[in-house]
Amino acid sequence: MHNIVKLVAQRMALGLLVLFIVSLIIAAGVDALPGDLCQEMQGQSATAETLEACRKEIGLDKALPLRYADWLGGILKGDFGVSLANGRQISELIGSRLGNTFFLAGLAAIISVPLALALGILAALYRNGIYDRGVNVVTLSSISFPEFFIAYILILWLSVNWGWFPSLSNVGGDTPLAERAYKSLLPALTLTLVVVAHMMRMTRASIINLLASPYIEMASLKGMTKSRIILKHALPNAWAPIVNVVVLNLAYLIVGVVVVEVVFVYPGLGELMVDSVRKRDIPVVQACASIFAATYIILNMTADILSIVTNPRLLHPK
Amino acid sequence: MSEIDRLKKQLASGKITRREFVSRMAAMGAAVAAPGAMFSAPAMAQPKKGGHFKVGVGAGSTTDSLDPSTFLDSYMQTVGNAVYSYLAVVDYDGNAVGDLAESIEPSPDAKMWTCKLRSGVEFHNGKSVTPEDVIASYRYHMSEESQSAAKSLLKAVTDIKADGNAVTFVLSEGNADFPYIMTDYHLGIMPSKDGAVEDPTSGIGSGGYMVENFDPGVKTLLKRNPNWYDENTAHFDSIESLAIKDVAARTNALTTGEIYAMDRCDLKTVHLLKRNKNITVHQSTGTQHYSMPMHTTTGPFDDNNVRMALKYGIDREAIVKTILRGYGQVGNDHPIGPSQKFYNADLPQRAYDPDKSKYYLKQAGLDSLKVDLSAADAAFAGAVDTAVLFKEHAAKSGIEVNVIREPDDGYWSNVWLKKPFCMCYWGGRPTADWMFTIAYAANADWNDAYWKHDRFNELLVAARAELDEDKRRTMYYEMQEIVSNEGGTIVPMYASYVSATSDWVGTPEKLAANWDWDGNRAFVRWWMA
Amino acid sequence: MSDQDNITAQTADAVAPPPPRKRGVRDALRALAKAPLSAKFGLVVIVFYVFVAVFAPVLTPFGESEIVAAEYELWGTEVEHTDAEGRTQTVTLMFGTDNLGRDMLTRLLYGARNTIGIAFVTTCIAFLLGGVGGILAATVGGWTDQILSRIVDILMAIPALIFALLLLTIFGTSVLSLVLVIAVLDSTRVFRLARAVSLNVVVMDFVEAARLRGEGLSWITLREILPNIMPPLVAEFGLRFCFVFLTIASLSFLGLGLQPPTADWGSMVRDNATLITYGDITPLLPAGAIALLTVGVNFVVDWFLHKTSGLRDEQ
Amino acid sequence: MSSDGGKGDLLLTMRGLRIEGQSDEEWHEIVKGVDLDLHRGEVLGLIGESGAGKSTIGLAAMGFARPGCRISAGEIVFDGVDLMKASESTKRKLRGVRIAYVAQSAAASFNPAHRLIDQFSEGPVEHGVSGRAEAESDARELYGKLLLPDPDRIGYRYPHQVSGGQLQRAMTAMAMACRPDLIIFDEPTTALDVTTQIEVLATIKNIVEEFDTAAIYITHDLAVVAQMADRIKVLRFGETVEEADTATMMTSPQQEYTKTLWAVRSFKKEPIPAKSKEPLVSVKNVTAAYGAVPVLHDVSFDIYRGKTVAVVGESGSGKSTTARVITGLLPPREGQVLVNGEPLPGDYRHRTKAQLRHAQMIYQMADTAVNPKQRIREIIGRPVSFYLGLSGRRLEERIRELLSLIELEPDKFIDRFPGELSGGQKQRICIARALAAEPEFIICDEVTSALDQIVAEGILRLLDRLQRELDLAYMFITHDLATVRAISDEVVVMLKGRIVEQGPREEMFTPPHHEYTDLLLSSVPEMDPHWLDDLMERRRRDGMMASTSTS
Repeated sequence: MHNIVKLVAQRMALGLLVLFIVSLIIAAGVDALPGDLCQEMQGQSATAETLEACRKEIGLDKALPLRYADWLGGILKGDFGVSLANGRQISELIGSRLGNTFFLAGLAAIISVPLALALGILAALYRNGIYDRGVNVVTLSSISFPEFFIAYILILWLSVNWGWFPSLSNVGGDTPLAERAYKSLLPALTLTLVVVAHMMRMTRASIINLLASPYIEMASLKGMTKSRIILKHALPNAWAPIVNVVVLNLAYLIVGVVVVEVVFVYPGLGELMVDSVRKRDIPVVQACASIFAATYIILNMTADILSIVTNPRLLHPK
Repeated sequence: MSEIDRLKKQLASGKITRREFVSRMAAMGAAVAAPGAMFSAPAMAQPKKGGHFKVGVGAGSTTDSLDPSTFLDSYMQTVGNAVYSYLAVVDYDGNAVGDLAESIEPSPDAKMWTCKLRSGVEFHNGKSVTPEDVIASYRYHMSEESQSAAKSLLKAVTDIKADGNAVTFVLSEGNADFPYIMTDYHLGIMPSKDGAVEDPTSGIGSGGYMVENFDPGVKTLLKRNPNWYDENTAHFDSIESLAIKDVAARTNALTTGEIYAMDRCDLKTVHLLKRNKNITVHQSTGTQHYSMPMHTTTGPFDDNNVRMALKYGIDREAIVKTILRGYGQVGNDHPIGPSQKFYNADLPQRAYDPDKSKYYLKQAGLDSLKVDLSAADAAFAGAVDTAVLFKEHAAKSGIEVNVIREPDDGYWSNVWLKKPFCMCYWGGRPTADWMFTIAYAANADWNDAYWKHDRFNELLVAARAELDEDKRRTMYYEMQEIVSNEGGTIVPMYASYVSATSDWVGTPEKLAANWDWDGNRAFVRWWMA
Repeated sequence: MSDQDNITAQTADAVAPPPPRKRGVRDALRALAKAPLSAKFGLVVIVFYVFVAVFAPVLTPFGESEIVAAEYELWGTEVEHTDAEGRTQTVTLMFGTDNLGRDMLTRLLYGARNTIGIAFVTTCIAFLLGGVGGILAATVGGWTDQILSRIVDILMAIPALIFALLLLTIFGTSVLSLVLVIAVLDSTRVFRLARAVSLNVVVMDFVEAARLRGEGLSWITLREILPNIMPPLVAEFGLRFCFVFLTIASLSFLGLGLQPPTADWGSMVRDNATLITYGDITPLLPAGAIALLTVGVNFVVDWFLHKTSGLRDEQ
Repeated sequence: MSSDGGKGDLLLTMRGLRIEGQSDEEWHEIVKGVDLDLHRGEVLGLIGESGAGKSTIGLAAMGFARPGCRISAGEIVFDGVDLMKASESTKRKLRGVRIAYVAQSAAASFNPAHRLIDQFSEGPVEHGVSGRAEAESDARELYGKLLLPDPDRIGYRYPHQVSGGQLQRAMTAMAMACRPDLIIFDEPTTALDVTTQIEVLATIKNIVEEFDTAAIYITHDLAVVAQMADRIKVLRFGETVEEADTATMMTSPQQEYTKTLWAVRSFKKEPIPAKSKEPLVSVKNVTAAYGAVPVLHDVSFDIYRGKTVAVVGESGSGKSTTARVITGLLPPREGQVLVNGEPLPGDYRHRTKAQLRHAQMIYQMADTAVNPKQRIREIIGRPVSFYLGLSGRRLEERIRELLSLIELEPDKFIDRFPGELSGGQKQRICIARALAAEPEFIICDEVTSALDQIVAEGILRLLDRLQRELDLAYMFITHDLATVRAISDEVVVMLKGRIVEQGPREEMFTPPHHEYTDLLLSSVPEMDPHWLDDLMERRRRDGMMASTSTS
């Protein structure tokens, strides 16, 4: 276990550094965008006078490094600050949306990860057969459709035509769990179709990759059945690449679902972030970007830890 | 039929209540200068009380706030109209009539406007609405540090005085249309304390609905204000307004019954939506127009011949048919809509004419012309396609329009007013004066063509203070002609507001045209069927 | 090569080596003839697409953005068309027209040309950036590796769509910046892959031999390592190439797509997507075009990987 | 075990066995009609070089063909069951229960994800032979019988935590788990160090005898097969060359091929008279470490022009590390390397082109030592153009000259890729690449250990010829004492990073030796069928089995 602790500590330190740089880049990037919060907020109805008043009020007249330092100081004290656009506490603004984002990602993961593994394992078992090719074509097609398009098709069938699910997933903070899951099912299915192919292909490929290993031959020479060979002998050794891809997709489920949020009117973090970028609301963008970056870093770390835990060579050194 | 007769008739037939009759008659007094051209008000079925109204609005943002000075799009405009009351509102005939003000009286030179407040009106927190609240609410927009879009509207206001139950606005110059300013959606009345608005973001107003829950960019829950003074409006028990920016999501939610009304129908598919028997598609053409401003200060647009060449180079009919799918009318290169009071119907409609276009090009001393046109769908849905069509049309007269797709993000700050030729839209303003003043008057903040015309500017000031209807009409007619023939803006079309409701909800037969959502007032005007 | 006897690297002089292979056209055709059906299908698809992309202007009488009829004409509508020489003929619009009255088939054909062209260039740049970075990181190691890897970490930690939004808004949406931004975003994944596979090659004795010979970095990376990591890179190229379409579609969702009236499949799906909610299958055409190419490319890639990996599957 | 041929009933018969392998989508026959009989309790040795088809035949005895292979004709009957006709599930039920397999590389053939005892129990439990607890206690017992250290606990380790020799025994235990009638041993000791090898051989031999199990023992090492088998079958190109009981086969082989096999170890270098007193390369008091782990301690030796120094030791003794220090891949902590009396910079990156040119290296694995994506022309031509600046026709001529020098026909080979060469040819290419630099000194790191003996001998002869012609100095790293005997002038014996003994060859091979040198020398199998038994007996007497766990 000692090396896991060491790895976590190392990764945490590196992660913090990455977070810091990400926040710098985001701050500089958003600031470099033409226009500022005041212009975006007032849109077509802006005048020079009102813009100036606005800038003064929210402190946009200060230089970027100064504003960044203020923000960083707040963060270190655990204070995300307030949204420049509507003066709300960012922690409050983000809180429920973050929960929603994680809920949707979790739901999608619960459906897609076991599905992808099962499909991948079956494809490895019956490789080059009709089933294998069929799954391959279906999943490849599903990833080549843009997300919003998959969403529209699912809505057409499951919501408009058959009326099984609502087409809106406007969950709120007080929505009970069962209803929340029911309402979020369509977006979760959409995301499943988007991510399942990648994970399934990797599962299949990593298993097949190992089938030439001497220990797999050994297992069949011990008279083990095909399915036992795949499940007990190949799969445990294929975890590392599979976990990596799963984690990458989980990160995507959390970070990259803006489009699905928009189509299903799901109040997640992605939309908040895009909105805030458009409005140049730097503190909110910063907060969202930091959360996303942290998610990515933590998930990556999890992948590394999992590949250690699933690999006896690394878990039990000589 | 005179307006008064009509009102009497309506009262008799039960279409309006006595109270409404009184309030409208009162407003009539204010509108002495109101136009003679009247349209008949839409027939109304008898509204029912109660019900939970769910709507999907194709706007809204996570950065929204309940502060009226920040209202930007129809999402907060509709919420604002439900939550706040205004001194005046625009009725179905396009007149500004008193709402919170029982009467609105001008001085003869139209420099002083006195509003008598309705008595016994309370804010949602129980506080009575006083003239001090009105003054504080208006001053909130006028203050030095105000960021309100209404600030420029109130530039001419030099003083606001309270006098018993009345409020008097003192203007630096005469403005016959001042009651229309009072209808601006920013100018909701908020409770004040010590002469200042207590908390502009609190969402406490005196309108027909109270804010129960406000989640910016997601949804707003409203419930009926039990102390609402008008029996004929605010019929729903509660309202749930969802921000649904994706048009397909809105349409799906409407067809599956998850919402009862939506705005901004997808014009590409609205003919398919109409097939649904449970859904009614509404269309109202008012002041909303799409425009293409050219910077008249930079070449080649500084030459009116070039501008005319471009104006003749666009096939308006085709664009209305293709982009608006017929939901709109062709424009005549000025911003006054056909439904508006001083619309100059005598001005010949400009048509697509490549030969004339070539002629003007020659007048400008050019054989061919190449211009960059900046476009993004942020300007309006279909702006990019419009630009592409224009490119095809203009090619016939030897003009090469190079369409540059700009990012949606930051369009209004980076492209509009900055790029010499771009796509733009105007929600329109209820009066000709208002529209011309903000976007065509020399040095106006939003004069997006940087256009300056002496005669036009003279007329604008003169017409504003003129209370004589016929004289005003003559002046506005001439101004439209000037803008159309010499202005820096192509106005190819007037776009209808196209919305849809399901059978669950009752609406007037014809919706107001000044804004989307029945003039932003659907929440207070509609009912459950 | 034919030695089935030993699983280790043992081979013997006793086994007659196969005659040197001729790598000519005939050989390629022979390999092709033996390819599995899926690979043949994939190749046919790719060849067809390339053909369409190259000959788009010849295959349709209309211009890329020419308005030929009313909008939303039905499939199979016939129109009179006058070409540049003034000859008039009746043309059947196989897939009808789009929302502006342009021929759908023409848009699809030009879409192939633009989309494939841009996707190809983008992917090439992504592989140039990511590939060079990854190989360098693996070969040089140490601080170079640390710095490059952390830069990639940072790039990957920033949500891609936001990153694209920032860059494209700052630098504008010319085709060049679009291509560059997508390429940079894509290159992070290429970097990770190239680095990972290079690490396996870097430890090989022949790389050590080249180092001990005193070879420079360019020889080691280009001549020793690169040829050996091509198979996984080519496989990744196939996938990345297809994903560029989707990235373009996603960006057009944010209003950052290609300059109109350029036809590209991603934007075509986006433009017509709402029709699908009424069961109109028009948007399936460009979506299907993307899907078919993705499937085709991946079939070929799978076959290629199978050929180069030497992994033999059961019969 | 006596060598009295068939002991019991006929257990396995093969008739006219033909097996095909696929390459480039075409089928080639790799076993061409082999007959085989095996009786209960009998051990049959299958011997032959790579490509002779011995493993393929061994697997066919289980009714198994590797992916890319197929049994195309013939008859395989195991204890009355026709494996050619049997269903897959019938065969599956035989495997592991009645026929077991011990693979060449135990390290690769144990699943790294599971503990040894889990893998042991899997067979009996899955086949319903015994319960889990029973299987585990049986495992502990067998581990004990196979002389594994700490037999009660070693099963709870993962494969990577156990040494190679122990793994090979654990695998034998696993094969024994269901008490099979037949075990196929596929080169079980090839990957092991000599000292470990004989221990494994001894335990395997004991347990097979104890349970009276029949076995097919596959190897390319004659001395090994002589110890293990009752009967020997010699294979070549997938055909039987000859078959006889062990004693007969050892003493009077009939076929020419068998005789050459028997004669491989005859090469011995002619001593070269010393030409120079000054050492070409001298390693002076070198101490080196990987990170914090010290691997070399105060190593010093000299190499003279035209002479060969053999560095001998088992895995982990530091012999390859010494080579890395000399080549500059691992700068030493202390000490230095002198060439012609001039100290070399520790790091190869600081050495001049000339310094790099004069020390070349030949690797153990020719497969990984040449870039599979480069043609022979480029592999050999690069050092020529890089160091000597030749180009065009002169470069081409030089490449051809080098190819002729290593006895490969230039026209035939110059445009090939390494994948189109055999192992021995590839090793020759490596030699040519080293020669191309025109060096004074070549480090040969286990250059013959991955090759068959006949091929290896060819390489040794070539190296010897080149040394004479070009006056080269060699540092020859090897674990094989036969090679040392064949090629060295001087010998350096290493153990755990230190030099335990060094001196001229004759001196080293004449007693008295250092204790460790003695162990090394005595562990080299001899052709005498009784050698192993005698040696074990002797060691037991001397109490030397205590070193079991070294490897």
